[in-house]
Amino acid sequence: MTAPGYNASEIMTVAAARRLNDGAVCFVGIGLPSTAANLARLTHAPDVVLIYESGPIGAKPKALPLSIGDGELAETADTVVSTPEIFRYWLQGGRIDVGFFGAAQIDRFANINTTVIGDYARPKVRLPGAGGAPEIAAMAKEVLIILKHGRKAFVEKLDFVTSAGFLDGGDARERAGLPGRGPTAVITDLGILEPDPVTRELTLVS
Amino acid sequence: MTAPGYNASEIMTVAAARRLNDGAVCFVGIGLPSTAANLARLTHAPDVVLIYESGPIGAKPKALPLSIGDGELAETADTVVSTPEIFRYWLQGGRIDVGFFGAAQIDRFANINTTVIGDYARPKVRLPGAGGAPEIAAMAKEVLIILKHGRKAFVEKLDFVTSAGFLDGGDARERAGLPGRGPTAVITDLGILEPDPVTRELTLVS
Amino acid sequence: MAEILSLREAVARLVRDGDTVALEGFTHLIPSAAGHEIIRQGRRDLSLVRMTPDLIYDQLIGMGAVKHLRFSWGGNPGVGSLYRFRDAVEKGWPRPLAVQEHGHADMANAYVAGASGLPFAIMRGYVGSDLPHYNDQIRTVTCPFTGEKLAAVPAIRPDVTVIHAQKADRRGNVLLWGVLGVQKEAVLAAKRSIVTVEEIVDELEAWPNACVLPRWAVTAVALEPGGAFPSYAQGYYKRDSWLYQAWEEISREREPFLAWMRRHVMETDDFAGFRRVLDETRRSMAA
Amino acid sequence: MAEILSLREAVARLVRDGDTVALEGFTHLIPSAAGHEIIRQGRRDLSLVRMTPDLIYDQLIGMGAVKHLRFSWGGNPGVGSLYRFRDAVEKGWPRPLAVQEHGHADMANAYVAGASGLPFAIMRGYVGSDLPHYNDQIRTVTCPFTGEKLAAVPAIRPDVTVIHAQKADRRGNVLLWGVLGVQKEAVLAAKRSIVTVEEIVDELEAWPNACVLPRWAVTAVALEPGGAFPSYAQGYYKRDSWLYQAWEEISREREPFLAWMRRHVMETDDFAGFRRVLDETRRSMAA
Repeated sequence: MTAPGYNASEIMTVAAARRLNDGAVCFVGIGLPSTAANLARLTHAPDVVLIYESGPIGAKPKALPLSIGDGELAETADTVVSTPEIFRYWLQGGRIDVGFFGAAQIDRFANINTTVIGDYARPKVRLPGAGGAPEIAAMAKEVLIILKHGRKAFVEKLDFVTSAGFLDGGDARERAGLPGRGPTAVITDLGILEPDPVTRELTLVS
Repeated sequence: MTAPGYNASEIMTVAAARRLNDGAVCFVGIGLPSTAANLARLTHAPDVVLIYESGPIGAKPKALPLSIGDGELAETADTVVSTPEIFRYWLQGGRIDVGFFGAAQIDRFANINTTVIGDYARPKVRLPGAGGAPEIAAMAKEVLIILKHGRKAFVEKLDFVTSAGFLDGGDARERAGLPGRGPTAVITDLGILEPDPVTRELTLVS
Repeated sequence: MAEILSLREAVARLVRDGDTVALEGFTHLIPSAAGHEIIRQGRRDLSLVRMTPDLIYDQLIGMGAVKHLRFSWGGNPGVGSLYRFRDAVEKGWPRPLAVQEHGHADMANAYVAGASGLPFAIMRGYVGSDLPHYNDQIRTVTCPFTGEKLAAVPAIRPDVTVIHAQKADRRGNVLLWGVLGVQKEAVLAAKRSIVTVEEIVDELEAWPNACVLPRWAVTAVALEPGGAFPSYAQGYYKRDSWLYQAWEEISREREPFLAWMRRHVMETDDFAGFRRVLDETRRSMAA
Repeated sequence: MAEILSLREAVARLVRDGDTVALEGFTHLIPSAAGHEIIRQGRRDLSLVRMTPDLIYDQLIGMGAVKHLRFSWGGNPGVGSLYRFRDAVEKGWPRPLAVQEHGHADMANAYVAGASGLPFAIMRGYVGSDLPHYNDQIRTVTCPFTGEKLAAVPAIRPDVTVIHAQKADRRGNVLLWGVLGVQKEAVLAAKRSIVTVEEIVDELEAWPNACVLPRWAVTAVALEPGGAFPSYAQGYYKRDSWLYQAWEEISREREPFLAWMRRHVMETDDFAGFRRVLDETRRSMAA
């Protein structure tokens, strides 16, 4: 599925960028999500609004940022607010259309693990942890997830649920009272997965 | 007790100004408290810090402000923050040395009424209400109160307790868990009252 | 996404009979022009919210547009009473006014909760005060870590918030500065919002960390220079104390108040018209 | 009232063994110079707090200064793991590290609660997440108005907070701008604070509503130009990605890490000395 002249990351980035509608307000994680969101902004979606958890609102970077709080983001933003304000007024306030982040491990109901591999108290691998993901996954009207495919990435059962997707599937997410619709697509180097409308199990769509 | 050439308000203002130590952080209400605090700043206490509930921190007005949120306050302040921040980070955060405000009615334990005269549901006189006073009275390390003396101002029993002084007297204030020390002086046109160290009843001291 | 509309159209479209409406502005940037337009368009049964109801709320109340008021300090700052507010509370004229009374710290926290998508706010407050005995919307929660009891107050979630700001750009992004009060929180807490501005510019030229409301967080922007009169707009004009002083006389009795409102508000087309007639009145009083 | 001190003296006076210490800076303005000075002065048994522990916390942990960490994302941003943090958690080297793990929203709210004198913060969070099962400091409260259950987290109240800012004036007032993270809240939540700055000026020349920490809300200010390296200081210098990349190799194994720390931190007098030796290392690697 790899086109000549493009690497897997580039293909994922392009596929992810296409999912963003013009004018959407996106809460973007660093790395591929940020690259994809900026690609969308520079092509078909000039009015996409980029919000970073470090504080920039409406960032319009000319160079791709290396970190979530680059100077380039602050200088090109409509304004920069404090990190508490970002999480309180802008994310929890229900103003985010699309939450867009990466993941280390995912299950078939798009729940995500970014905390530990193995037992929490004695982990085999200590991953970075939650960051902003649990609340982005909960509050954004929809969620896009980017990750590289592989045995380690897609697992039957997560060692740790850091951020909720569709929990046990079906209407479990709604029943739990999570405000956002949850993941609408998981974009990988091998294709795009979407949740089945009823079971909410991830299904390959392209 | 009125010195020739000075009116009652001026005497109260001077007396109140003298109670402010240099460097004290003062949360000031508009009117006489603001006038007194600025008089202190322009005379013996150049480093007194004036905070207004509208947002200015470290205001150094050249002209006396007419309202609690005058442009002069904003322009001369170290910075201006939002009103929620003033009440949350600066007052409730325990950073205020002296809370300084006026009152319509006071009892002998320095509790204050600025809400209604008469019954709450069918008031004889509807007063402006609480404003910032209940939390200033609770949180500031000490409180100064300015008001004009008179039968209507000093009453045996308040129709409504808007802001707590020493409640029923004695150690009632400490038992209620109020963080600040409470009123240390009530400055009137007829003299200065201070709470008795034990009963906390207001007593004329000068 | 903010639309740039006339104030008349913004009020016609966005403020409805029975709405909960917050007009905010703490001394600075009080949205007087918008308040007049709501009166002129005859809105009824409003539930108003405002920390410091002053002249503009006295007018709305005296004109019978208001059934409920959530507030924390109702006076004519530096002058005295709000007679129309008092008449409604004390005598029920022109209609009874239900009041839900809080303190400033509480109202500020309640707007923050509204902007933050929370149902309530917690604060240290009201210990020893009678207010919670008369307002069942002031309750307590217990800290699950320390066992301390704190005051809890419900979030403010207006149907419409109206504020006045210094500038918008042509796309509808809004910039305000100086005394900010609770304006940003009040807009973000509301379902819909109207921002009147002193000017509309090509570029906001906001400094770092400025108080900017992005256009997608605002419903309508209306150009209304001088729209905060008689309060002030930092960088544009100063407070005009005359009308605050004069309000004492204008508002004290019912009939003179109604006559004044007819002449200055109901029979003028807009805020510019109000200002012209008011200047005539003022000159004739000085003469 | 802020005293202007050398960084060495500020750390000597204000950071004590066993303290709860927050060094904050969200990508921007990371107080690296202060972190090194804490290591150089051999502080032990620290409970560290930081939303995004990165190189400087990896160094403190790897040098055995830390017994407890409250955090929400521990990685080398854009590069990969923090190997010293992982070694402490996975293998207990050089000493076991107790972790109290939260999410970003939670930490940000907990700093706000600390700055606000509240014992806890409420938020919508953690529904469906396993974190509350492993952290008994994430609890719930029920809204007394709607009956909704919300997450509750304890306020952060550090003994000392350390941040880096762009400017102070000679009286100790501090100005920062750009990405502000949680720095203001972290300072206001703490009992004591140290602010290192790029420069000390006669006048801050802050614009309206700027993020200013008044001198009476800060304990010590220390001049430390470049003190946020390898992160950036808006208006002064850019992020230096090289050290973040190189950290992968420097920190992966215990002995090379210790040797690097000895040469670059323990055997240098100050951050300027560190920068000189690091430049030598870098040139020799390039050669």
